Amino acid sequence: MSTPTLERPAAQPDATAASGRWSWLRTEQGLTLPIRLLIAAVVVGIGWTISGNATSSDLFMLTTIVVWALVATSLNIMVGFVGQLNLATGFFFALGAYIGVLGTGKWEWPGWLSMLAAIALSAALAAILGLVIFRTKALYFALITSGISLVAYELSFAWSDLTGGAAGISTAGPLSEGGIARPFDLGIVSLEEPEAYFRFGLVALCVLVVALTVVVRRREGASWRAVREDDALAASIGINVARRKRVAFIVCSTLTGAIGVFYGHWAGFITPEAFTFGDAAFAPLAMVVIGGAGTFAGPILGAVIVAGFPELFRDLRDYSHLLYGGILLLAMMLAPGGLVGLAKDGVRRLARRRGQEGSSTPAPEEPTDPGARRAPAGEDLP
Amino acid sequence: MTSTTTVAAPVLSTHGVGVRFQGLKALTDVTIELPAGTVTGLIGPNGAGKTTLVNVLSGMIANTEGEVRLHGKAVARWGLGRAARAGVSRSFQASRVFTEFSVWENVRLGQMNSSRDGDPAEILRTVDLLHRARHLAGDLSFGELRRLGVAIALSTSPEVLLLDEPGAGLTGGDLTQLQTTIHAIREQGTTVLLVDHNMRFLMNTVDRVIVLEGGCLIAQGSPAEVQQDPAVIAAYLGSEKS
Amino acid sequence: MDLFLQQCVNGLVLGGAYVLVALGLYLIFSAMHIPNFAHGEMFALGAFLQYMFVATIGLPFFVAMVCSVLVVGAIGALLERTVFRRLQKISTVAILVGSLALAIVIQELLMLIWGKDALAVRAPFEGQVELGPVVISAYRFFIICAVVVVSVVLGIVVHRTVYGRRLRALAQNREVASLTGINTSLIGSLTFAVGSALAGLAGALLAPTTAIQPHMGFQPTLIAFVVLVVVGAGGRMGAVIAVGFLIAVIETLAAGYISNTSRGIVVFAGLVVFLAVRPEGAVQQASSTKVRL
Amino acid sequence: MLDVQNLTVGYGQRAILSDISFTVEPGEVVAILGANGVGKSTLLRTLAGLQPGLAGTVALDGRTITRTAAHKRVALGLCLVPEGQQSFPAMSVQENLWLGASLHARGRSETERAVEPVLDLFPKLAERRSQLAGTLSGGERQMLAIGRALLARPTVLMLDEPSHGLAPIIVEQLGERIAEIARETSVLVVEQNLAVPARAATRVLVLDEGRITREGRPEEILHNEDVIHAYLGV
Amino acid sequence: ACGADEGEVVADDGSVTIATIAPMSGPSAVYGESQVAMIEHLFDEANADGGVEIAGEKHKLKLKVYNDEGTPQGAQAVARDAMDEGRKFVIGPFNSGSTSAIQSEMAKSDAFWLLNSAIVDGPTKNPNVFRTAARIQAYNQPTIDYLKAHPEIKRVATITDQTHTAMMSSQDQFVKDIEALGREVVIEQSMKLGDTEFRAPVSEVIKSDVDLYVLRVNPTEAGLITKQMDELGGTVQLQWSATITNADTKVMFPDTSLMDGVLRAAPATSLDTLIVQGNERAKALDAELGAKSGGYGAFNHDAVQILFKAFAKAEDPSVEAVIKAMTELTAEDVADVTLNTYAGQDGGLVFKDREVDFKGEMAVYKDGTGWILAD
Ligand SMILES: Nc1ncnc2c1ncn2[C@@H]1O[C@H](COP(=O)(O)OP(=O)(O)OP(=O)(O)O)[C@@H](O)[C@H]1O
Ligand SMILES: Nc1ncnc2c1ncn2[C@@H]1O[C@H](COP(=O)(O)OP(=O)(O)OP(=O)(O)O)[C@@H](O)[C@H]1O
Ligand SMILES: CC(C)C[C@H](N)C(=O)O
Ligand SMILES: [Mg+2]
Ligand SMILES: [Mg+2]
Repeated sequence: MSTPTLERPAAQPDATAASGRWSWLRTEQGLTLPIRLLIAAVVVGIGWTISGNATSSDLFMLTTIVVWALVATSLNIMVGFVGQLNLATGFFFALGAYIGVLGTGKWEWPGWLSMLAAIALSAALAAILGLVIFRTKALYFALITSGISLVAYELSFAWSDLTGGAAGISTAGPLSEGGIARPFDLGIVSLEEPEAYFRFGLVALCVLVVALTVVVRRREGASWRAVREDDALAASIGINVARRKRVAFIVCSTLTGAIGVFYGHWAGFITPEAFTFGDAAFAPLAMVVIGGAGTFAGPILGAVIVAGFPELFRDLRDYSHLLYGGILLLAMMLAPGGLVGLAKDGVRRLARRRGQEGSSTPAPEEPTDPGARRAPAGEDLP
Repeated sequence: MTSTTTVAAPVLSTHGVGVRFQGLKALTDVTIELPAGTVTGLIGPNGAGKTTLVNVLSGMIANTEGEVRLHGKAVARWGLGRAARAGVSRSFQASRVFTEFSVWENVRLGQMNSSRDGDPAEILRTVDLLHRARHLAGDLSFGELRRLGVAIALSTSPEVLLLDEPGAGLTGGDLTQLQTTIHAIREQGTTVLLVDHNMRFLMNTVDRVIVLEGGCLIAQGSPAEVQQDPAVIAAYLGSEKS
Repeated sequence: MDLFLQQCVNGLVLGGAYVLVALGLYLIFSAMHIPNFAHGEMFALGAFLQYMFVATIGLPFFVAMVCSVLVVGAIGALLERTVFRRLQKISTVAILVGSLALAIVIQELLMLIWGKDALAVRAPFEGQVELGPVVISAYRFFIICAVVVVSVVLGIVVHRTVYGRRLRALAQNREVASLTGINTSLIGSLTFAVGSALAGLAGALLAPTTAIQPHMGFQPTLIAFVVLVVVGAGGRMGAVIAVGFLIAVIETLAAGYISNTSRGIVVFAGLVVFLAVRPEGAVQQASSTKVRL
Repeated sequence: MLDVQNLTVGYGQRAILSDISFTVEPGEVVAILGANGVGKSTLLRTLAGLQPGLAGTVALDGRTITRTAAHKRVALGLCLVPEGQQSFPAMSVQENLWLGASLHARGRSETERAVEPVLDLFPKLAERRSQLAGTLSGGERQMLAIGRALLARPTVLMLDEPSHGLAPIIVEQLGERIAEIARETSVLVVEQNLAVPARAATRVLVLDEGRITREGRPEEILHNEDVIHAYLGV
Repeated sequence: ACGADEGEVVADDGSVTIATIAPMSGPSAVYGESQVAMIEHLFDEANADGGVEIAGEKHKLKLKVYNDEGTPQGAQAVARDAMDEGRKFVIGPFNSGSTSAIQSEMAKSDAFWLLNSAIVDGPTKNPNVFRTAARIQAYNQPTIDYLKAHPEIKRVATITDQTHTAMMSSQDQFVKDIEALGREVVIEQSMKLGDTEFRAPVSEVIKSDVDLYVLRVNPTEAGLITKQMDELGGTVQLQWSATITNADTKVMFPDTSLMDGVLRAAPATSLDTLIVQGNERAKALDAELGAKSGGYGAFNHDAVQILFKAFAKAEDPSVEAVIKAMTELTAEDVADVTLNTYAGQDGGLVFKDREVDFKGEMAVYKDGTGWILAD
């Protein structure tokens, strides 16, 4: 056998005893928790300062991005870590938004109560749906979850007694009486000004990402990734595949529902058009994929592109959507691993070039990726 | 080779198991026992139902007749995961590994759900992969992949290990290594079922042999007995017996 | 009763569009594993081209139709070579996202070229056909007949000819297909062209009966995917036709008897329930034994 | 017949095979031996046109085919049975075979006639005629793959580990059959199971570290101590 | 952020910038384009004249267009843009959905908002929001009046676009009003934006012996229903509530004879009916703008003219002064500049609770001529 070359930092066979039980999984992205927390704190700090003197339209765009970054990050659990093409986001996002807006605008609940209600309902529905949707695989899974989102969209029209139908509803109570959007009362804080929404969203995003970085390196996250790679193999080493998928789905959906509540209050007014298949189910998936599924920065970058660019291009009018669609298409064609994947490739290539300059003789022939070329076509639709 | 059966109680057994695929009977009334701490070979012509039997034992597919028993008790709602958690682990005919994890992590993943928390280095050493521990499993060569497949199955510290053609595509040195590994885990008390078409390798490795043909059990016994069995020679071995 | 029959026939009329769009998608999906979300845009393109050839250039309707179908087919082949071949090398998700992005691009281009107003084309002939208590416009009747004929021809081609067998071979294992002497690249483009042309044909045929606008492709694409899923990848062409018509009839009956706005809910909720019960579609794929995890 | 000159192949920047030259003459059965991962499959895939070479030329019957597409090489008579028992899983066994025959046979009856000899060769396949290929056992699929390639009437047939997953008795028959085929067709076979080359090969090449390190008649090579040790083990 | 200084209505160069929020892309972009075309045209006219008079001084006008894409979310984004950039006068948004979505922003802002087409209830509850568009009754009353004059119509069916919130919310009242005349509303249907398949509802109407089918939907859908009615061999009298210009009718109907005899109950939002009536100003505008005047040409024109009048009457160029002037405008003040006639309310004022009183009328399509007033 050829001598091992150390291409990427990998497991430390000898260091296991010393550091805790799951330390072995802290191998791929090697930032330690304190550093991750530090980065999060810096991001929040910068965001805080920026929001202090941003114009309200900039703030609007930033908050839009944060909302979708939150959704995409939650979705990434399913798409990136468990490897399931989940398109049910639209359902839970709409559910949360409607509960939030109805709670404050119609039933006059405090915001935290709406939040709890949305979380409980999302979790319950996700648990029930989770019992059936995982019977399907690949494209069928994508379609059953799409169906769920589409039903939510159609229902928000048809159930107009509750949702206000196409006319929409507002946190301001009945719009025909004038009205200013009501604050989002979370108990500890009450969000009213646009800055407050932005700051709250940003903190939530940082907390979510850091929490996810921790979970993914623990047993639960390791199981998710194992299921993503090969569910039969995962099952054969004793992972309860069905339960892991269901747990991930419940987590992802509940988070999405909660973000929906936040979104509903921030927007102040919602109509079914906010929950079209394209905007609420497909766009988050596009964010995850374009940014880089299974990475932490990916969904956020994706949200910047998918949610941010249309805002930026709005003034181009006729060309705005064309440009946006074109960019999405190119990103998809040119960056197969998402933007984060592209960046990583670049770094790796650079490192390799530097490495080659060092040694005059070519590196020993190292077998790479014999599995990849054997995959028969058509066997593995994700 | 200690081939004489030291009447051990069967860990895993089937009783009148049958599997039917839309009209085609892949297994018919198969009753076998895997005595504790032995290595049993499973041979038979192509399409005899060996993989199907391994699939049934490991819970991957459902048998349409009969029952699978673990420690004498019929298993209920048997499935890959449930079987693995009950101590029945398997390797796959086409090697499967977690390509985006390192070799080391593959073994740790395997250990994640087992009660015993053995040393991954030890397992990797048995399959001669320790020097590759830091590499992504996806970067391994074909032979290494197969060995890693066995290592993953091993890492769950199974009570019963089902190996479906682990030797296919391996060259001589690797086969010797594999044989050593199988014997080592038998010494630790693990029960092994081994499917392979390489007779030289198989007969030297196992304590007992079971022969399937057309989904039916046609012979079982010590390697020597089976190799003399005319039915087996006609159906399977041909002139090449070694 | 009369109304019920009439509604069923209305459903069949709508189903004609679904079937043609779905057949094209089915062909592309089952042969090349491309879930092409820009397929509906080929439908829209067919309608716009028909408008151009008939209203702007002044060609006779059926000549225009041939031209539209050919152009859409050519565009399909071009897209296969430039966009999809590349996306296909990446992953299914890439195809999903990429093709939706492509859909946006095509819609916007259509809008830039033909403007934002809904356009219309005059039907080549007028009048109604009365079948007992049921009335159907002559042109609509013609569409249903055309759809059935096209479907049957296609079914024969795919299941009875060498081309069809090669097509399916390509679908199942591209590499081995080329080792069997099949020109995979050509068949791939050809299939995409035929699939797109079918959608284009649907667009051109239906141009006189609907509002021609850039977004007209979305709904048929969704339904076509529903058809695809219900039928299952192992399903047969005949099933696509049956299911396409069936969905349209269900949708129309829901619109007629529950309420016009319930049609979407009925179809999509039906899809969810159906998939929950038959996770692999109506036609169980024999090649995959159910694995218990 | 098949003439390979200075062939270099690699993935990305990394060369797997460098400067390989050899020829296969009509009626020869050339066996290639080599450890796991030396690039045996890579070599065959390159010859079949599935993998671009970095340098060198490949000629068939004096005609350079270095840049010819894979399907055209098949039409010219160069056929590969790839490793991994590959088939068209959702088609029946007989449809798989018809496809193989479609290069030469026109019409249903002609096709069916063309397929007959293969079904005779592998009676197991005849039994499973209308079963979907995806549901065959590993060995049955391997038979199907070989049968399909034979139907293309190759002048040079390349087999990548044909005995993989086959029962000993079938392997034995396979060796005989290959010897038989070689009367009309040249054969290039990659094997680890020495039984096949021992029975059928007229010449053996040993591949090591990207180059051909030994070449000779099977009795010379296969009785070499090193080779026996490396390939037989146990 | 470009344009006027924060808080100031008149910029340093003496110009006044007016904002308009309209769908410039997306499915309803045609409306946005015609809205902008008309406003630009009128601004150019005024600027050619030295500017528009505000509190005795002439100011050049600039137009800043904000594209809301016709969506609520888009409107929320651009409304904030407009406020950030210090806009004090906003015409629009065009769509009702957009208008509802930014109602909160309107209420909080210190700008003057003029709704030129959106008919939702609510925004004008805020003291800085005025509407020159007709209220929903302008779309419903003509039907009632027509029914009174036509006792032979006994059975009525309606189909309403859910997106037209005002139509939806007035549906119950509308039905009651019809039934008060002793007529029967046999079928009430609804539809969703983007629907193209109406055979099911149309068949139902045909089979139910309906005399009048009221289409409270957008022109595209009304056009499809009209065609599908013909395809199914139905001869039910159709009544549109949507405006479509004579020119657009020709695009939508290769065979305009299908439209012959179709009724339309709506205010005269486009120039067409006025042209048929011989209105010279409408003719002149049509000659200059042509198809660009769109289905809401007359509406957009009148909105801008009323705003100009209020500018002229304002005491100083501030938002408060313009609001005050607007409140005090009388019907007489605007009669000579608007195309349509605005009735005086409460002693001749144009606005009551910031809404105009604007009648609709029943028109009928005559093939070859276009829309004319019905008897
Ligand atoms: N698509 C690929 N990308 C990168 N490296 C590859 C690829 N395919 C094969 N390799 C590498 O090239 C080398 C030769 O592979 P090949 O499959 O030709 O070996 P082989 O001799 O056939 O081995 P085996 O006996 O295991 O089949 C191996 O090191 C393998 O890891
Ligand atoms: N899903 C299925 N549907 C129909 N028949 C099947 C299916 N799976 C397997 N079979 C058939 O069952 C028989 C037994 O298959 P199995 O894979 O168990 O054979 P095997 O003994 O492992 O053979 P090999 O040594 O070739 O791998 C074969 O004839 C095969 O064709
Ligand atoms: C009168 C209306 C049809 C105008 C505008 N489309 C609205 O949404 O209210
Ligand atoms: Mg097997
Ligand atoms: Mg190989």
